[in-house]
Amino acid sequence: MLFLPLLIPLATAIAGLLAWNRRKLQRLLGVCSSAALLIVGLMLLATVQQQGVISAQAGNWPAPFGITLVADLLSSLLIVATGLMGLCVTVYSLADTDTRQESLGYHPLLQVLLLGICGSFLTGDLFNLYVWFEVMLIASFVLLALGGQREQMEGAIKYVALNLIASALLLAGIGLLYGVTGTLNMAHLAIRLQSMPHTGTIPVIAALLFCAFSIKAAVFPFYFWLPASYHTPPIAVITIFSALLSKVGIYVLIRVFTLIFPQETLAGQPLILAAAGLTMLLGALGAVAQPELRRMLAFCVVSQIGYLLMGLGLFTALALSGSIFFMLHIMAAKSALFLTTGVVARLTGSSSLAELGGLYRRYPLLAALFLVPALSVAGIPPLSGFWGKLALIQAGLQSGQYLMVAVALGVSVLTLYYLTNAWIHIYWKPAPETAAKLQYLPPHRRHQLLAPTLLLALFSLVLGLLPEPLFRLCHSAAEQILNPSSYITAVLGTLP
Amino acid sequence: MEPVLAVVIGGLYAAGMYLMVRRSIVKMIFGLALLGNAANLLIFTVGRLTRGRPPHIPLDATLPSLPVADPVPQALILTAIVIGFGVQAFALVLIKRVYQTVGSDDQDVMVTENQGLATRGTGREGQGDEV
Amino acid sequence: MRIAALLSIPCGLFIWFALQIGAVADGQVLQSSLAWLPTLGITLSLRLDGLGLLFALLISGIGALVLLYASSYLHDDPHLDRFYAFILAFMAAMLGTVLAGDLITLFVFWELTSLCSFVLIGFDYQSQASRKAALQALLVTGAGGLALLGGIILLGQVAGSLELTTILASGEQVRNHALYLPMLLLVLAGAFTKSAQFPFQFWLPNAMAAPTPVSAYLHSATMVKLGVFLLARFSPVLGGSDSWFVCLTGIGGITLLLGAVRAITCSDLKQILAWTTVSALGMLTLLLGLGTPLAISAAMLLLTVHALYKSALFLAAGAVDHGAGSRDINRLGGLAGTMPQVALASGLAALSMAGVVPLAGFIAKELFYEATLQAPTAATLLTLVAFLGNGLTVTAALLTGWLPFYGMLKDDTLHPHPVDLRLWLPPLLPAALGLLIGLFPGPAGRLLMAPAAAQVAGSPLPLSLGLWHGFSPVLLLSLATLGAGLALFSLRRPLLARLQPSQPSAGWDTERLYDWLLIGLPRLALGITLRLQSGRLRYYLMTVTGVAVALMALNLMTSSNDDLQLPRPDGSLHEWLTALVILAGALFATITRSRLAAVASLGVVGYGVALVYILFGAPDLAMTQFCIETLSIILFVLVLHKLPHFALLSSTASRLRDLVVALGVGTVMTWLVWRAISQPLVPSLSTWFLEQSLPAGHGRNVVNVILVDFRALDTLGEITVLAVAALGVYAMLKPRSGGEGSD
Amino acid sequence: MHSVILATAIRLLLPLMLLFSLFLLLRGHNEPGGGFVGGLVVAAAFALYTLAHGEKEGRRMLRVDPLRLVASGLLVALVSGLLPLLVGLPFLTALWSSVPAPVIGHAGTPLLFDLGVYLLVAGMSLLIIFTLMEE
Repeated sequence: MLFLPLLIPLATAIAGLLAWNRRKLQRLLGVCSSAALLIVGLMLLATVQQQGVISAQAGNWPAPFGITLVADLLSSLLIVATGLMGLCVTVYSLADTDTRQESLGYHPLLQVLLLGICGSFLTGDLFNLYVWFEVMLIASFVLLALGGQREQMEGAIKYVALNLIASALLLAGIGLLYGVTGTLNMAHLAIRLQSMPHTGTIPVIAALLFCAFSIKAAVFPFYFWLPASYHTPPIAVITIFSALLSKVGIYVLIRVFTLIFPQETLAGQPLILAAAGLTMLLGALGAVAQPELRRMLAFCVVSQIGYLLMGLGLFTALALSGSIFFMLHIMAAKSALFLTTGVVARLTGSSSLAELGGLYRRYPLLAALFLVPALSVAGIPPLSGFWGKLALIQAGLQSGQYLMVAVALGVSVLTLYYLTNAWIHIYWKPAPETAAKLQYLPPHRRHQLLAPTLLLALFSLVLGLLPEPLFRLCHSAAEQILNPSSYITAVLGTLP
Repeated sequence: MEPVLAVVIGGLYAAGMYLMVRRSIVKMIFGLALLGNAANLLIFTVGRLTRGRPPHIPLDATLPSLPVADPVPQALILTAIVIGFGVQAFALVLIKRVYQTVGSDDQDVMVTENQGLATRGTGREGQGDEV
Repeated sequence: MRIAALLSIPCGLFIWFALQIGAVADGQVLQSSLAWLPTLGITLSLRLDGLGLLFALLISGIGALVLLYASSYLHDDPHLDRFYAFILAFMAAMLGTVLAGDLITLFVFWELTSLCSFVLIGFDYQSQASRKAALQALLVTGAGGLALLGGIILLGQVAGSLELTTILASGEQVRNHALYLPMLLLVLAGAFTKSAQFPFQFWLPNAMAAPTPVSAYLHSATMVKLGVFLLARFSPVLGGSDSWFVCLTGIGGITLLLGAVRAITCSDLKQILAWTTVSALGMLTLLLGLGTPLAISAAMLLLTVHALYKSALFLAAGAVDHGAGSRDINRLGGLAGTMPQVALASGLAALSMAGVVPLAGFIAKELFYEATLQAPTAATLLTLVAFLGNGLTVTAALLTGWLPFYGMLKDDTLHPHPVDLRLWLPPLLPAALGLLIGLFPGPAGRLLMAPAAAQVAGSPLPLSLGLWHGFSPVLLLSLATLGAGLALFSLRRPLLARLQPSQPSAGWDTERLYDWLLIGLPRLALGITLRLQSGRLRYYLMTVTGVAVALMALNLMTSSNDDLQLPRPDGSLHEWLTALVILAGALFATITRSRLAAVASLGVVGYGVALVYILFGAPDLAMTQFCIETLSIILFVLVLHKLPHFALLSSTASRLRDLVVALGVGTVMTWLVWRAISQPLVPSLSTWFLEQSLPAGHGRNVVNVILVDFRALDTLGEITVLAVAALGVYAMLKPRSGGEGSD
Repeated sequence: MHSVILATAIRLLLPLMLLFSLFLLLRGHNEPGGGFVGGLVVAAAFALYTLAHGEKEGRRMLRVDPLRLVASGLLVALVSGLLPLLVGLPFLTALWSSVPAPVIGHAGTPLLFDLGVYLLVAGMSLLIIFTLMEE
């Protein structure tokens, strides 16, 4: 069961490679596989809810020697999200991706990306995590570079260079950790590190890994690669990147710094909180400065990462559950924004605020599809973003982190500003005279574009109106990760 | 020998880093290659060195005769080398394509990400935030 | 007709609320709640008490009138359906706010009103003024809302519950808490932005860009009063302290005067009404700040009366606009002939606004003066402020209720025509109600104001309203007010003429602060972003590695260094040589100007590393490294000959800087490795692998067994990477050989 | 690049190198070697052949599309991991034949897995080299 989230995309990717020139088949396979992934994710979630943390050993070798796959609530929630996002994006790209990209293996690459993401969420082995990171990374490299205009190339080189630095740091960190502890299994590491004095190299390795993951997660001051590259590739690609890639970084930060390293090894909360605050603030300022939608949204992605990190910095069950909820919310809401932007760009041929306008009258649905997720991202109740923020703010006030809370609230105002301002530009402002004629979209294409967008926007809305079921799950997930013994027992059998 | 190798590792990191931050992206790929070697050597060294004894089990035994080199770092490095090679090959071709599309290997030419930003400041001047 | 069906919603609500009057007046509080987010202890709960009921009646009643009115006023608008949807949503949001029984419920609906007002103010989205005003209203109230959120969460934490009933009972605890002042200020920020108090007053007149029905609804009766509602709601908890008194009376007083003065300098009917609304909101804030039973009663009455007359006046102004084609009092006149019903409505409403016997406004003003005269401190000053404000209000009442309807039509190009029933009935009804309450104040006071005031005060209040209070200083003040207002009205033109050149509004309006922010913020953002996100990759790289290494160095330095015992460098000559070769190769790669030499030195490094692997028992590694290195060299050569020669691009200074950074990185890494290898060796996994390799893995090459069996999942991932890398290379080069350029 | 010596030499060397690569693959479980190195040797052999005879000829000699080689390599590796699922064991569990086979000793799924690696590495190296040479 635990292997299915890896096997499905891998098998699909292989099938896609074998059916290299048969695009229709590749497309069909892609959609089926993502749907299957979603279903498997849901089954996994149900199992974990019933049985607690579950684990499986690759090759039937006992932990900590063989590679362990582990699913707790957090990772199974994220697998579900991956399946959902994969499905939405795959359907969307049926209409959005041009034939040339498809003929260069777009769909198999997407599956490999999903493979890497699922692997990172499920693995219980630090080196295996590195491998999945690389799988994810190389797939994202290629997806990013498919196409090949100048902007895209420039974005790709920055993305590649900075992410490779992260990989190098990560690899060094893992090697050092093995040298110091003699193990790679995360649960085993947790136990070994508990019994070791937290002096010497361990804090340094913790800092090293923190930096490596922070680069992946696009945290200040490591986020440069994200705004530098996210505006260039096709919108479907960027949607899945923004929804999942940086979240993997955050997931791993949460995992590693709750499970492996006891909290005190991190140089300290203030540092994480400062990074979180600056990420929020500078991301939002970047978004304010951008006159082009995709770039604005790229900065918006950065800004929201700050909130996710804030939960880790506060380190309470409430804060972490807020972070987890926020992570799931932001995947849906932000993706809906990106996808709508893609539709707008397809209609008008532009995503620059100055060149857009006047879509409100003819496309009220499109207007709502932008406004609802935008307000959700800004944290306006009763949309999904509000609850995550509420939990974070409550947690922040409980911990007496008033400055952090003030920044979080202030950034919400900024977010509200730039997103509604953009909305006004796109929909209310009359179209400039220079604007090109609107493109016609045939109905089947329209449906392929709008169905996933609508689904995600509705998800955000429903999640806002009925937050309890998911929030309860997130809260249990947070409690689970704050109490690693269940994880460790699930992997190693008994607590030594 | 480990302390010496530590210096070698440091040297590789320094050289790799220096090459990475050159303006020419062609040099970057050399930097990447050096960093990869540095990381591998680091894993190797930190996993402790054992002279000459590979982790192989002789034909007439069921256990290797100790002391023997630690096989785990070796396996890790092997994986890392291969992954590094794949990524490096891709990066190499990417750099070539970047050079072809941009027409230069100078990083300072690759700043289209801020296109339109610099002009925006002046465009806003008179009218405030035009909505 | 559709409008009838739609009207049934607010009418039905109004009737239902009206039916609850009896029960609520007896002191009952109806409550109902629904678990919403139990994990966070959040319920969706509603509570109907005196205060909520008063507001609910106003909201649903005026809502019904506005809906009826809009069906005629906007009948040819293409987005009429959207309008109905928005306005009903808005009504729901406001009802939710005033009926909320829980802080989060309150906040949720509070934000929803901001949102709805955004789409309503921007309803005429084609006009830039509308768009700007909509954004402005959203931002100002939205920012206030977020401050409020902080405030109520703190409040909830101090009181231990988000439930309103509990919070209302824990006033003592809250006021004595260390965080009382921040809480108060945050809540006030929410209330003041919503109710357009100084310094946030500017958004309200700008929001007049909305269609008149919206203005009537948002700015007379309801949305802007939510701020006042909030103050009233939290008065038992947060009120009664000195800071409360100072903030509310101070800000309220300023707003009162500011609004009143601005009102009489305008010539657009809606602008005048908007500024008088600001002024009235100031009065209400001031009264709530006083916090005496008398003041609270006055506030409740004034609030009701104001809602009635102001909605009537707004709707009448819209009717005038619709019938005569202008809202400029300098162009209008004599409209009583063409639209007598509108003139009647306006007249009644204006009289109420001016506080003339026997209208309800008179009673409100009397109570107002009584409250200020009996204020615990600064009674004289407050009375003076009240007097000035009321006097100016009288003038404004004349401007809106008299000028357009009597005298001569001043602009001949206008062709006034009568308006239909749906345009004159909605203003007439509330205006008439004002008269009715004035004539029979007792029942209204007992049934509506007293229960509301009791909620605000936190305890039942004796409240009996009467038209006649006997000859008292208050009556004298009332008369003097009327006189002053009349006098000002007659002197208005010459006064304005003298003020005009100096542009009274230009110098000190806080709106300029907003504009400045809206221009300055993007500029600041742009500056910061251009600096950080410079587009130059090597600065990104340098920052990223620099910070990472600095963080590590910091940790290296702070953690104890006692355990650092370097083993003495040992090793044979060929080992040392290998190390030297690697270093030399790396060094040469950095300094050479030839590409081929760089490739060669890279090869030297690679082969050198392979040698190390051989020397220390890793033949598999060495073999792989040799193969890979060879293949890499081939690839490098294949690719590099199409790339430019190395050029010397950087200046010496920047090379020096890079050198320092690079050496820093190298030093930290060396240091770290030293530290790691001087730690005691712990038993690692490898013992198990060595033992199990043959019996369980059926292989003698332990490394290979690990790769293909023990850790085969890693290898599976690894070959996936290879496959994708190959695909990537293929994909990047393929389109070119196909002869097709970029699309 | 069209050197006669190389062209002739590689014709002779090619089968030898292929044989050597198979040898490396098969003995990898017990001695230094393995699928990875074996695959690289295959790639080197064909790369040399291509250098001598040109890219078209090289492709012809290989007979299969390298991309297909990559895909089938992955497939073989995946299948070797999936086989144990049929007998109810976790993914990637090694299955061994009870009778020792000639040359390789025990035959088992890890060998199949290594074969996948071998195919994939050969395919990917050749794909890259062919694409680059085509330029």
